[in-house]
Formats: sequence, C-alpha cells, structure tokens
Amino acid sequence: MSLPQVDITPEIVAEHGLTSDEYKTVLDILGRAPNITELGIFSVMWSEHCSYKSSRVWLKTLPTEGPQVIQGPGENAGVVDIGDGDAAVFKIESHNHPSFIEPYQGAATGVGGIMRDVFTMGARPIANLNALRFGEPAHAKTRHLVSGVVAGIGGYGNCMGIPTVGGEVNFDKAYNGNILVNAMTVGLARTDKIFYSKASGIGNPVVYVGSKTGRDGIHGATMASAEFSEDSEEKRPTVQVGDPFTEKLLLEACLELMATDAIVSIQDMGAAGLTSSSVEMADKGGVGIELELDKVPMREEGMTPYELMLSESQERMLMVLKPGREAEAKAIFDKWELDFAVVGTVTDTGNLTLKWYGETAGEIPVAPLVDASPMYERPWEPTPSSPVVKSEDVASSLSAGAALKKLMASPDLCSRRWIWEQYDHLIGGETVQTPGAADSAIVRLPGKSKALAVTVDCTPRYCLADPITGGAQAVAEAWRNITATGAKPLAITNNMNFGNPERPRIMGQFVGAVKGMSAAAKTLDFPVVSGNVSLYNETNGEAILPTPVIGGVGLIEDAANSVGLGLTETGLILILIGE
Amino acid sequence: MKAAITVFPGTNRERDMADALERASGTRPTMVWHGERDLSGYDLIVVPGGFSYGDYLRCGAMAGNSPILRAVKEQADRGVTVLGVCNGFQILTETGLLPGVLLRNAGLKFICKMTHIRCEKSAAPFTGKLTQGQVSRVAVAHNEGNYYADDETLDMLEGEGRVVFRYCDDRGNVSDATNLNGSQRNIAGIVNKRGNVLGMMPHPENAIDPMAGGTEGLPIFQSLATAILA
Amino acid sequence: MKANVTVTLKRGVLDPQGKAIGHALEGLGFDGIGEVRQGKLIEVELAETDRAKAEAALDEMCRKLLANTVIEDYRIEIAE
Amino acid sequence: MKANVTVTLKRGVLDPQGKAIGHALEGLGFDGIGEVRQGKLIEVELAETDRAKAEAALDEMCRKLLANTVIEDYRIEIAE
Ligand SMILES: Nc1ncnc2c1ncn2[C@@H]1O[C@H](COP(=O)(O)OP(=O)(O)O)[C@@H](O)[C@H]1O
Repeated sequence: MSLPQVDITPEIVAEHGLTSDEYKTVLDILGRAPNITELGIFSVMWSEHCSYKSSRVWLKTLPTEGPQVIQGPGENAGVVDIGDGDAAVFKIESHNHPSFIEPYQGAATGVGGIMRDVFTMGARPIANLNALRFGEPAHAKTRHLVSGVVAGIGGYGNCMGIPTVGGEVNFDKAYNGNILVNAMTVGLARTDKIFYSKASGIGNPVVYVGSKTGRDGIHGATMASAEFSEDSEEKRPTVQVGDPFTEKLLLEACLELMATDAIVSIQDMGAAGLTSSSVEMADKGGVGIELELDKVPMREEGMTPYELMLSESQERMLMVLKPGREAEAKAIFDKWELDFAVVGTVTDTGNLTLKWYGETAGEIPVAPLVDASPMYERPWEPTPSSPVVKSEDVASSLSAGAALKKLMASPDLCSRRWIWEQYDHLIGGETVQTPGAADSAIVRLPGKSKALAVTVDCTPRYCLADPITGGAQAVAEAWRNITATGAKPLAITNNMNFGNPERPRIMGQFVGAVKGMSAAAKTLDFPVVSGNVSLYNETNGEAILPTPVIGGVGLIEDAANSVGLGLTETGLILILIGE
Repeated sequence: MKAAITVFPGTNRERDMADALERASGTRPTMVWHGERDLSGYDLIVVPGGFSYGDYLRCGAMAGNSPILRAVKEQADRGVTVLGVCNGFQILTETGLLPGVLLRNAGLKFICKMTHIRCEKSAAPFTGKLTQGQVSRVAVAHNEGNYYADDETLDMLEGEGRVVFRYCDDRGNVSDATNLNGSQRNIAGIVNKRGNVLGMMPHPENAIDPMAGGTEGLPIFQSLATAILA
Repeated sequence: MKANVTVTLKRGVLDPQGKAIGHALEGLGFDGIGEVRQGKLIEVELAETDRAKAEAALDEMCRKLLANTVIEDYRIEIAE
Repeated sequence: MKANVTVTLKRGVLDPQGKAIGHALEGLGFDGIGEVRQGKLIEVELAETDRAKAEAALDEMCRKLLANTVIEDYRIEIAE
C-alpha cells in the first residue's frame, strides 16, 4: 500500500486544468511542489464548478436577503421561513453534460444530487421539478435524449418516493449538441432543526456514510498519466450510475440520525466528492480535518489516495459527530444497511491532512486553498439591443383559429402530459395542484392546511434577444405563476446555463441576465437563496441560448383556496388583467 | 382494527397507506420493519407500494423472499386479511400467495395518473362497501403493472369470481383503450381462492382526500374497517 | 468459481422490450431483423470450488430468486 | 442466423442491481457469494446468412443502440 510516486510535470499540471499562474499560487501556498493527490485537490477546488471563478463577482450582486430568509446562498440549499416553525429548503442544479452522454443515468444522478443537497440540511424532500432544454425535435438525437432524460428523472424520483410535480421543456437547435437538464428539489424542515456544514469541536470524529467509493468520474485525461496506466486504454467513464434505492435508505437513515442531537455538521459528497466536502466543512469552521483515507469504504481494489479524494461516487455523505455518539449513529446506518466509517477527526491545525496507512499522503492549509481560489473579472460585451418587434408589424396569413391550432401543436407549447405521466406526481397524497392543473404546482404540508407553490421558468429566446429583460422576465414569470395560484411568492433559486465565459459576448449575456434577475428580484422582494452555474455549454463553438432558469417557491396558507387553470363550470366570466 | 403495514428498504407509500387506513378506521396502523418474523395479533396486514430493494432484479422478488413474508404467509394461511397494493401486489405474486406476475407496462413507460377501475365483485372484506359494477377513480403509479398469467389460470380466476377490479373508463366500459398497461383481460386486482388476500396495482390510498385525488378510494378502506371491526 | 446465469422469458410470454428493440433497430435502417428477445445475464462469483456443488447451489439460487419460473427459463454456465 | 448480444457494465462502474442481488443471495443463506453483476442479454434473429456481414451489422447495432459504450461493454456471439 505504498503511495504512488508521480512527477509533477507541466503536462500533468495542464491536464489538471490549472493555468501557470494558478500553479504558482499552489507553490506559494504549500511552499513546495504538490504531490499528485494535492495537485488533484487544488484542481478540483479551483475548477469552474467548485470555485465559480468566472461568475462569483457577479453572483455577489444578487439580492439574497429578506425577513423570510433563514439561509441564503453558500450552504447546500437555501432556507426560507414559512411560519409555525416550518421552513422550506430548496435548490436547483444542472446535470447537462452527463445527460447528453448517457441521458438516463445523467439525468437520474442529477436528481439524486439535488435531493441530497436538500436532505443534508435536515429537510425531507416533498417536491421535485425539472427544467429541460433539447435540440430541434427533428434532430437525430433528440428523441433518444428526451425519452432517456425523462425516464431517468422519473426512475430516480419515483424510486425515492418524492413527487415530481412540475417543470418546463423547450426545443431549439442551439441545444442540439448540448442539452440542459436542471433539477430542483424542495424540502421541508423545522426552523430549529436545520443542519449546516460548518465543522467544529477539535477531536470530534469525522464520519463517512452511504455507498462505497469507486473510481467514478475520475477524469480520464489524468488517469492516462504513466503512473495510472494499469488500464489506461480503457478510458474511465465520466458518467455515474445512480442508485436511487441506496439514496432512499440514505435519506431515511440521515433523517433518523438528525432526529437525535448527535450531528455537529453534515455535508453531502457532490461533484467533487471527499475533497470539496472536507475542505468546505473545515473552511467554514476555521478548523483542520485529518482523514485516514485507508478507512474509506472502497468498492474496488487498489484504490489510491488520489482516486479516493477525486471520486465522484454518488449517494455518500460526510458528517462531524459529537464525541462518543459513533455507536448510536452506526446502529442507525447498520439498520439501513449502509456503510458507516469513522474516517478522521477535526483538528486545530487548519490543514487538510491526509493519511494513508499511517503515512502522510498530503497536507494543505485549508484557508489559503479556499481564499486563493481564483476569481476572474472576465471581459464582457453588452449584448447589442435588438429592434423591438411590434405585433402590428407582423403580418399573418393565418386566421385566429388556425394560428391557435398551430401554436397548440408547436413543440414548445404542446401538452407535456407525456412527460409528467412518467413521473410519480401523486405520491404522498399532498399534490393539490398537479402538473398541467395550475400555473404552479401546489404541494400541501403533511397534516396541515398550508401548502407550497413551486414553479420553474425561463424563456431563453427572450434572454438571447435581451439578457437583461430576459433575466428579469424569468423572475417575473415565476412570480406570476406563483401569485396566479393564490400563493405569496417567497424566494427563488437560479440555474445559470450559459456558453463559454471566456468569450466576452457570452460573458455579456451572463452579466445581463444577472442584472435583470437582480433588478426584478429586488423589485418583487423575491430574493435568491440558492443557485447553480453551468458554463461552457457549447459544441464546436456554438453556444446554447442563454438560459437562466428560475425556480420559485411561494406559500399559500390554505391549500383549499388555491386556484387552477381549469374552467370548472359554464357561465364563468373571463377577465383579462394587466396591460 | 389492528393493522400492520410492512416496510422494506425502498418502500415509499407506507405513509399514504397509513393515512388511508386511519381515515377509514380511526386507528393508526403499526409500521413493521422487514426484519420482523412475527405478525400474529393483527387483523389486517398491508404490503404497501414503493420500490422494495430498488425493484432490482424483478419487482418484489427480493422482498418476496424476506423473513417477514414468511410471517405474512403464515397469517394469510390462518385467514388473516392481507392487502397488497402496487409493489405489494408484485410481492404477493412473487411469494405465490397470488397467481400470475406483473410484467413491464406494455408501453414500456412508468405511468402515473388518475384512472378508473370497475368493481367486479362486491364482497367482504375488501369490497363490501362497493357495488358490483361500481366505478372508482383512483391513482396508478407503476412501471410493472402488466398482469400476466396463462389462459388456464385466467379462466380459473374468472370462473371462481376472483377478478376484483378491471381498468375501465369513467362509465365502466372495459376495453383495450382503457387497458393502460397491457394487463391480460384488463385485470387490476385479484383475490386468492379463500378471498382473504387481495392484490391490486392501483392506489386507492391516493384517492381519500377531496383536495388531492378525490375520495373514491375510500370505500375500499371503509370496507376493510367494517368487515374487520364486525 | 465464476458462473453466468442467463434468465430469459419463456417462449410464448410477450416481450415488449424485445419488440421495442427490434422496432428501433429497423428504425435505424437495419434490414432483415427477425424476432428480438431481451433477457438478463447475472454473473456470480462463488467461493465454492466443487463444480457439482456450485451447480446445485446455482440451481437453487435460480429457483429461489434469480428467475421467476412462472414466466422465465434459466440457464447456468460455469465459466471456469 | 441467430445471435446473442450480452451487454455488461464496464469494470469499475457501479452496478446497484448486482449489489442488491448479492445481498439478497446472502440473506437467503447462500455462502461464499463474491461479486455479482447484472447485464443484459439480447437475442436477435437476422435474415443475413453471411457470418462476417452479420457480425459487422451486430457490431454497429451495439454501438448505435444496444449498448452505451460510455458505461457498457458488449459481446457478440453468433449462435448458428
Ligand atoms: N419537464 C417537466 N416535468 C414535469 N412537469 C412539466 C415538465 N414540463 C412541463 N411540465 C408541466 O406541464 C405544465 C405545462 O407546462 P408549460 O407549458 O411550461 O406551462 P406554463 O407555460 O404555464 O408555465 C405545467 O404544469 C408544468 O409544470
């Protein structure tokens, strides 16, 4: 079990996606050259995905506060007060690239990931939503992608027993080579039982629970380096297979343990696995964490510290427990037939220390690793304004009736029943407004009369024409969809899907959308409490349409008063309001 | 009424079921973990819906082999009332308590919607409160609900009056068009020979609330409450 | 010892998945596709070193769990 | 011509079904169960009579539809 020795060549640094400036910072922080495991950790932590290096400057400008906000962006999910000691916990997340490569598993693991974000905070998920973007219907791949993605979302959510109650779908050729799969989960917690990721208590045990760690998602390019050549001809898959059954057990086990007071903090192992969970927990608490990597439950033989730190295996969590509570916690995870291992301790060193059968396999000071994470003010160009099209100027040869038929049959407007019938939207018996029945779905709180109104919205073609107006419109639409059911809008989560931010035109779209979103959210008192950014959505230099998806949550005190779209009896009067 | 609901790893409609039973009978059922081996003392045992063991290998196969199912079988043999819904129906066929199997839906897709079923037989303990031919609007949510048995078995079921529910339209017409999952002869629910074990794919427990799903599933639970309390 | 168990639907039992695959293959332009059936392959590693004993155990596994003999046939192959 | 195509998850890819089956076999009292993996078996009937051509067609079917080579391997066996 000796540690593999790998020379850190400029090629290896480049394969890890670090620029030479970024690598210089690594050398400064460590005061020496990193070993391969440490290099991998820097690479993951400073990736776009974890560090938000292109977007952070702008995301800071979003309004995130309000009397209803208990937790804004920065935790696993946002938390909003909904009265009577109840809280709504929610977030949206993208799984675009994996869903294009393997639609079923990609979409499924996306749903699994976002549910973990929510139940990590102590909330039981009560509703899932999804925002989907596909290429043209006639494109050779579209059918296969639509059916795979929908089946994958259903497959995971249905097995978990969480109703999938809403979503939206668009088709445009800009997504031919890069579909978007954004999944949102809304959960329910008690305001005095919210769990956070901040590690504390020097000497407290760090515990690993869930599935075993395999070599999932460890980047192919890196693996091909000489020292990992064992089977380098077989490129490592970058798509994980989801295991909703295990996640259901993980959900129940975590909630059971959360009902005790044994947990100090908890963090799910998302995209960057053990690395980001341990670093974030340590950084938030201003402490160090020592991990004995040989104690991590492993699915395969011969795994290295590098692989353990970078694996993206799903259905895992890291927790800090109060001292002496390990046995009680283990009993719960044993009952649910999940792995449980004490893998480390909280330390006062401020370092992430990695041990491998007693040997030190890596040591990185946490604060500099996080603080020095790159942040770029990417150059951007404002989107040139397009001429406003007046309806009077658009000649149409179609009669109103024919136009209506054409609209109803168009891919962007036709019925979505084919999709939502593949999702269990009835489980729980609380779905008061089902998909298609109202402008937002209404899901009642178990045992209560109040309910949450939930919706996801974005109109990418507006955002392409004018990102500022488009960004604002998405927020306004979510707000309208919630108010239209009789609920009061509370807060939003957002999923910023854009092309390559290194291109000033694309960065301009991003900046515009943030500005518009910000303005609308401020005006409507509809703060952003969580979100996700997905950049580099391009194929062969063709970017997707700018797609800032808004997930909105509102509250209605009595679900019986919620209003749907249906005309329930004859003789009703139709009223048009607004401009 | 003392009712038990079995809970396997992956079961997920146990709370819906408990709510329905409580609404009809006034008492909250007991949740029984799959590791238990004794189910004596209950008047009713319900194997609820969900994805026991992830539906891996075959729906219901692993749960059907679990220790608690042996206990369910024992009680069923003694005449205790047993209801299996959705995954519960799949489990009961896997154990042989009910004949046939549930194959993948003919359309190869998961189906979740409100649908109609026709009661073919009004009899205690499951359908005493329904009349023969009565149509109920209930939920379905399944991927493997396509009831299959060989012709001989089907003829026997029909002959013995053991087909309890069929998929139909809102007026009770049974046809291919109302057969949402490809089931042989539109079968949605059957009983065992003795009449104390019922398996059905639809979810009456998601039709007990005027605000969510309507209340047409309730009579089944009221039938149970009446039959068992009596 | 390693064994491969294949579980296939009995002849006469409808196989909608197989049918759908056949259709899809035709849709992709493949000609002369006859019947397509889908089954399961289960690879099991066994500590047992006695071939006959392994086969007996596998047969029992199939009857008890791996196959539903109402609709499925199974075949056991010991790989090494 | 008849062919058997087996599609299995690549080594290293999580196989939740296989894992659950292994557990269940142990639960049933079978000893010495090592790794269990589940794959698909697809039986295809082809009008093609030339073996090499059939193999080429099957290979294309696998790459295009029957397997997703990102996570799966496939094996083709011509039965007769
Ligand atoms: N991907 C999806 N998943 C679940 N439900 C969806 C999805 N797409 C659309 N829906 C549902 O279909 C209905 C109609 O969708 P949409 O046309 O986008 O409505 P609207 O324009 O009123 O927001 C809504 O109830 C919506 O929640």
